[in-house]
Amino acid sequence: MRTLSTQKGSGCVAEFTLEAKPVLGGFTKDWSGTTLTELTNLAAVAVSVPAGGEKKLSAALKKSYGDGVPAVGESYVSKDGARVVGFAQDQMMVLWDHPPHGGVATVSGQLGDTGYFVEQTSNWVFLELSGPLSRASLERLSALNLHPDVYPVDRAERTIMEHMGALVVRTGEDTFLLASASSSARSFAHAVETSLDWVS
Amino acid sequence: MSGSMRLSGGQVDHDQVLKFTWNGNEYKGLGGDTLASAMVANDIRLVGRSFKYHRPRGIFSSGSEEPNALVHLRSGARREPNTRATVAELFEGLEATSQNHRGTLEWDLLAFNDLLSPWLSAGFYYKTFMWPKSFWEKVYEPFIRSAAGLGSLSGEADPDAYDKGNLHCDVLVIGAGPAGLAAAVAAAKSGAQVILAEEDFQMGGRLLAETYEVNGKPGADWAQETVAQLGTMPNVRLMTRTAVFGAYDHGIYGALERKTDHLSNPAGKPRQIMWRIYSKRAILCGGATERSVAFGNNDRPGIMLAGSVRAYANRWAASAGKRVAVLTNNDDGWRTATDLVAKGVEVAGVIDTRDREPLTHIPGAAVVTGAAVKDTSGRRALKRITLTNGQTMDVDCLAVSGGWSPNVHLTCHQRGKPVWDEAIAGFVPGGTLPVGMVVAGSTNGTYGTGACLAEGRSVANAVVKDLGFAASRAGAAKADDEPSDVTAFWHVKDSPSRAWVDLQNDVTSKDVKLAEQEGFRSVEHLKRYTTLGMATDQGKTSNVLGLAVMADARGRTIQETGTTIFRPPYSPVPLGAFAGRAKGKDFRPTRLTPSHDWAAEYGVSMVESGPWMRAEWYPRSGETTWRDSCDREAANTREKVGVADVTTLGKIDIQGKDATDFINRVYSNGFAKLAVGKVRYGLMLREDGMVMDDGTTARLGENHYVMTTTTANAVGVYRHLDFCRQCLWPDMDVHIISVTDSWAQFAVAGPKSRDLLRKIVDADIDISNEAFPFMACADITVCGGTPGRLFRISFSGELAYEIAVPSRYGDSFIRALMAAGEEFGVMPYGLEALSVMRIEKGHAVANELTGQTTARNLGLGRMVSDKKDSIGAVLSRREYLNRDDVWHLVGLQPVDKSKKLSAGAHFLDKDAEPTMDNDLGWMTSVAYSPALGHSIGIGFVKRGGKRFHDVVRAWDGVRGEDIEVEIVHAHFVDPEGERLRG
Amino acid sequence: MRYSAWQIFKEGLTGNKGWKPVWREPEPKAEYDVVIVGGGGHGLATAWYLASRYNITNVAVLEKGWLGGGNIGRNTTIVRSNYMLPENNPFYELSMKLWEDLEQDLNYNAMMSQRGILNLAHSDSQRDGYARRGNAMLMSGADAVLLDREGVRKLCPFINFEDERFPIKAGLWQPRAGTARHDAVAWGYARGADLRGVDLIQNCEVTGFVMENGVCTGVESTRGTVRAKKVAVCVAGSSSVVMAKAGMRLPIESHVLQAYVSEGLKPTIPGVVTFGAGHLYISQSDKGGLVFGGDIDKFNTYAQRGNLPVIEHVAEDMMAFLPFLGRARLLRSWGGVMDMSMDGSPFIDKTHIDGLYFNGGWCYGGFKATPASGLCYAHLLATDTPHETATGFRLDRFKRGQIIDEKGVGPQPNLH
Amino acid sequence: MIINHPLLGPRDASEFYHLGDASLIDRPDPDAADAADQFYEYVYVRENPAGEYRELWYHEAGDRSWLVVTRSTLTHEITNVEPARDVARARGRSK
Repeated sequence: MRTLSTQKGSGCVAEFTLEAKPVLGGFTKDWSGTTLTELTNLAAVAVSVPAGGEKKLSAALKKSYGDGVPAVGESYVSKDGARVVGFAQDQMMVLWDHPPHGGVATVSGQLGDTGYFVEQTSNWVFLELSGPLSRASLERLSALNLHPDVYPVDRAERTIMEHMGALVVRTGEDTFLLASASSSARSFAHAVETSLDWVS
Repeated sequence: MSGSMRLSGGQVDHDQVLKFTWNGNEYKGLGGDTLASAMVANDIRLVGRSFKYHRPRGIFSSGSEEPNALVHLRSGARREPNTRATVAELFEGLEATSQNHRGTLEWDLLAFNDLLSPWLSAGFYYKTFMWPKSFWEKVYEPFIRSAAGLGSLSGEADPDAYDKGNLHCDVLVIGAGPAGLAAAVAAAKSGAQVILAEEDFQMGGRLLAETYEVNGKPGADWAQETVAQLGTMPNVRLMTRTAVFGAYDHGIYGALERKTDHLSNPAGKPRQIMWRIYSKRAILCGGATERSVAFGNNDRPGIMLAGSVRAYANRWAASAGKRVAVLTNNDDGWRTATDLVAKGVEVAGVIDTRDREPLTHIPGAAVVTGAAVKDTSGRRALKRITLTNGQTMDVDCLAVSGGWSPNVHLTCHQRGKPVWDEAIAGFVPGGTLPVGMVVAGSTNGTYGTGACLAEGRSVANAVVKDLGFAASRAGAAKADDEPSDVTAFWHVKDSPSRAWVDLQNDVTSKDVKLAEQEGFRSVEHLKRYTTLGMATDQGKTSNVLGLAVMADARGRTIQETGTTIFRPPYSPVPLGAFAGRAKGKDFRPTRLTPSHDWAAEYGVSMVESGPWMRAEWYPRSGETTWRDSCDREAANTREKVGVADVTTLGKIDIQGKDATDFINRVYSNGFAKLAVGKVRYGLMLREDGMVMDDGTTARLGENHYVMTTTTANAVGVYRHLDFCRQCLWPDMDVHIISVTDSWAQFAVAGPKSRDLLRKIVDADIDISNEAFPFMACADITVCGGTPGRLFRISFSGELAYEIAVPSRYGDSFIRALMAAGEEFGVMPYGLEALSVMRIEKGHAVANELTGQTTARNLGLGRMVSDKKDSIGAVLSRREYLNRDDVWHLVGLQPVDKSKKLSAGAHFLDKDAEPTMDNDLGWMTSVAYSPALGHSIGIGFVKRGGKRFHDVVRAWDGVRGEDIEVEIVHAHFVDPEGERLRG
Repeated sequence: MRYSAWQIFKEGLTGNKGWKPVWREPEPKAEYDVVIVGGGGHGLATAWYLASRYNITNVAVLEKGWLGGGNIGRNTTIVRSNYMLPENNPFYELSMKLWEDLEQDLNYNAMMSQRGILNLAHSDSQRDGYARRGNAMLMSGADAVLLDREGVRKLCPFINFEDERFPIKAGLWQPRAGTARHDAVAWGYARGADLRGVDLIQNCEVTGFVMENGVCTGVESTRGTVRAKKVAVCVAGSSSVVMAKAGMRLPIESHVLQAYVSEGLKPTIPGVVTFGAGHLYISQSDKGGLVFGGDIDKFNTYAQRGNLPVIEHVAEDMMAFLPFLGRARLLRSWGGVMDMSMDGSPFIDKTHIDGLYFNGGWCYGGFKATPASGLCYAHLLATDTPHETATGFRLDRFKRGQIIDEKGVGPQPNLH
Repeated sequence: MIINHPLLGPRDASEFYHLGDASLIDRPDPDAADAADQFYEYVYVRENPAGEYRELWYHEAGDRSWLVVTRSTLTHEITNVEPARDVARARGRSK
């Protein structure tokens, strides 16, 4: 990749500095025990599987994340807490706690040239929905069948909620990680809030 | 005391007195009442007027089949027209008023129509109102419209909220009568996920209205215990007040849950919820609906369905009359007599149309068999009935049972055709039922409580077995099968007076016969010509009767005559419920750009642009019109430097060994030789050769590109690329993902743009013209190490860049850009200025890329390479698209520079009449050019590319404009493009 | 028998016993000059204009089910001529003029009601697109008025101007547009054709075509072989299936369009209004029902029924711009199968088979076209040349590249 | 409608985008002598069967798979759902 910036680049003194701002400014709200919280420190990198390169990538993934290429709709968590989500037929999303940029370097550092990497951190808003009302509130938003027998922990599917695309990862019995496009983050949060207001 | 007609017992709470008003007068009802039962208890007879003749109407039934008792419920913005009093749950302070009358309900001026009835027979309006021609619009129709409709809306926005939701289950049981409860219990015991949905606010169905015993205890008690038991099971979801209204494909059912309609005020919660229920199987236990008999003046207040009269007495402890007669053609009708007597209500007589021995002894009642009612009297309430044998009875209530019709509605929603069953004189489910649906109980033509309980259980057991669950061994609840013999009897022919078939729409047996006489003999013709069954009750009580009268008139059987199939919804559903939350600003999601909050602070006028909110201009004090702001922003960008948020452009990351080849095929122009670090304009065609989209694509690495699309087509282009890589070239190593929201992207344009950026991009990055020429691109860092992307591209035609940072830095970044640019006189510019500058350069956007334009139309014919295969190339060569008088995109300027051009104007030769034959094309975009000091436009002109400097007319009839314009090249500013290379 | 107020008065006094059947129920003859396959609106209109304008009365209309049982019996009754493209405008304006004289022409009150149609625009470019369209309408003799936001508010004060997600910028208003009583249109044409001697044959399904050395000389039907000098197919919705019997494949797909009606309400909406930030058209019938519709269901089907997503979408659009209808109840929904063509425009043309003619591809704009479609089809059948207003509706236009795509969405039928 | 996604199981059709006839996979050879006619047929002419129909759906609000769905246009019954990429390969498409 052609880069005009040298490694020192980031080191030199600049007149202006930039700060990252969570798209919802670190939103959090509680409905008597059910909480909706923006995850502001989650990095996302998309990893695509090169044609015919699944074996190599799988091996690399096993080494650094503990498992291979996840099937679409499935996810797993590596020992140091990164979640690898089967995003599409030949594509996955790696989510982990990390500063809001430079994620690609980390992942490519681990997986080398076994996949194609795309920075996705800023593309999304991440919300954690947790508590007894979580399922009832999602019932009003998505056609996914979230019954634990059908949608167990680590299940991760994309669907549509109030005309917005959304990724729904079940991270616990009553805990879900929701991701949607960052540009419509306010509408998305509003939709989930409304559900909680109405089921609480 | 809650009403003079109130009896003891029943399912109502005699200790919970609720006040309500009817046409302003206050009455008392009880908890557990419906508005109708409370009206019955208060001896309110006249409750409405019929549609056409405005005949007095009283409560006819006790359920959602009600054709007569339609009222305005609540008041103000919450007024709800056409609400069936029979399903409206009574609550403290309920307000109801009557509808569809001019003057008072008692003295309705439009009742005059009734006197004209001989001339207002079915379809009369098709035969008249034609002379003189103009009178239809001016006189006749306004008169007809003034009388149209039943209730009236408040005219105010609905203040209540609605929601939607999704439920999943193995077995959906529809209806909680004996069959439904038995089915739910059996299904639940197997461990299957069960949803039991009941339209009523109390489960039990007819068990609540009858005196039957189940397992040796009153049916209502058994129902209550069974529901309680189901309520304790985690795999069961009980839904009362929930009407399943539609059966859709693949086991999806639509259901409406009335959440707060039974409360005085919804208190901010949704009023109703529309559920999509995803079921593997559905067991329909929808019960049956009683129907009337056609005899003279059978529409008077006080003439009711026998089963409903019984329901009011047994369930709601309300007597529909002081002196009641029963007319029946079946055993069931007799129970009304026995139950009323048991409740201490006087029964004057039982008339059975069958020539048979009395079914049982009714104390104090005259029993007449083999006869019927011929006529009745009593204008606003029934006073007297006259039998076919001449006998008369003075009664204030006539309980009529013409037999029962199974509620087959949902079985028809996928066009299943019910079949006639003579044994029960009714239509039972037939044809293909919706996938996964089975039927039990009286909906299936199975009458008798014991039989319904048994069938519900056995059907459910079969269903769960089929789904792989172990059916429970528990036996069925026990109950007797009450007698239910019926002998069809439809119509008292020798009746002198009109006999109603459809009470709401005023369709009489005469109308049905007239339809037959005039050749409207197919069921569909009958319906459409007479409006039979088209009323708010959808013919629940009238269709079969009408069909029978038609069959009789044609001398055919009912089966031969046909069936009407029912369509969704089973019962009417408010539009608000189908819309759910989509109201006002929540109609659709809103997408915001990273500089949104900054712009708001700075002072901006925002505009909806598809799902996005975008800055259209940034007004400053002293500026009076948007033009002042727009002109300033455009001029400042051309003279100094301007910044615009262009994040909304679609951005697609494309990687893979075959990425180059892929892009070279989806764009019509060549991309095979684009160097790393370079950007190129790309033209994308649909396979039919029309332009789909355009944009710039940057090669960031050997196998790595980022493609930009227009804001409007971002989604469509992504879909198209995915189609190409998955369906057309499945083995290509190409991977795409949207990065539209990943990057906050800003256009920095104008002679000072480079100077500004030198302060932003990190010091060791050389962006001099030599190191970073026009159409260069690179990954860079900005403001001390924040990753970014820089593209030397220009939409404005000035020296310009687009620079991007991760969108979380966008807010911080726009502030940095503005601060850095201060010394160079930077100003933000909005969509309007952006548009002005692109028109000055003749760049096409959505106004030009209409999906009807070819590359040739745009003057980009050379961009469709014939040296390679690309989507759309072949069909773009079709003869008609290449004829020599095709439209060309050209520039237009007014001959009189003071004139203002308008988009949408059509071009005509100077002397030509404004006709389609003389049409030369149309103006697509216009702007006032601050650079040129006059109005300019671009547009499509036939052979325009060969007509430079010709003068034509821009004719804009809808705006009353007709301006002479000169055809010029579309590049108004810097045609040689020196600035952007500078 | 001629209909008149006097006739009604007379019959009213004598118990309405004298009314005659509106059509005979004849047996099919062995041969006709023209056999029209399909007794829907367009087929019946074709019969009427053949008989009344071209004096060709030895005609049979063969209908699989009941007369008017096609899409003329299940549409939202809108009549308009607000088109944009040169191939369309003259045709639809001709139709509008025929509508305006229909009652007198047929001696049957089809309740053509010119209460106007208003198309809302929610952006400047949408407004300019309507200006382009409105000018094209004026240039083809139609009427068009471009309204600004205030103009729209004056005309339709009941629209939401408060908290719009997509504010209304302008509207295109065609005062002469409106609605007609759809069934009555079919009945009026049927009655007129029957009175002039056309045989209307119900419950008669065409099962095949009679071909003699490459020439179509009749049809096989469930009621026997019927020979004809010319066979005119007019079965929108089933076009592909019927023409396949002649070995033809068409640039047409079959899709379902749902339509909806509310409970009867006192008049609230004067004319027809369409929402521009979604897809919804609504009017109110003379009986009081709100009649409305939106998009087709998107997937190919021959089943006359739709699904929830479309009605939900339609209702969302409704609440967005007519929130006062929130408590109005949807009473009935139904579906009709549409001939969706590849550019959203129809065909009225001879086929490559001598003696076989085709009329179809009306997408869901067929109702308003009924009179002109009948007249132009009759003209083609009578003269073997296309009517001057229908020269663009040819089967070979896609091969040549003469596309009539009002929406500009391309060769994807479910987008038209 | 419910589409039984081969990778994700039953999903509501509202998550999908419906394109049309699966024959759109069979893009003709642009270099063929009669390419013009072939592309005309490919783009415009349809079987439009009343019965079994193979069609392309895109799981736009899901995993972005293009699917080939075999469905009856008379009953809407779906008898088969396959990833379009597999179908394309089976029909001899590659690069």
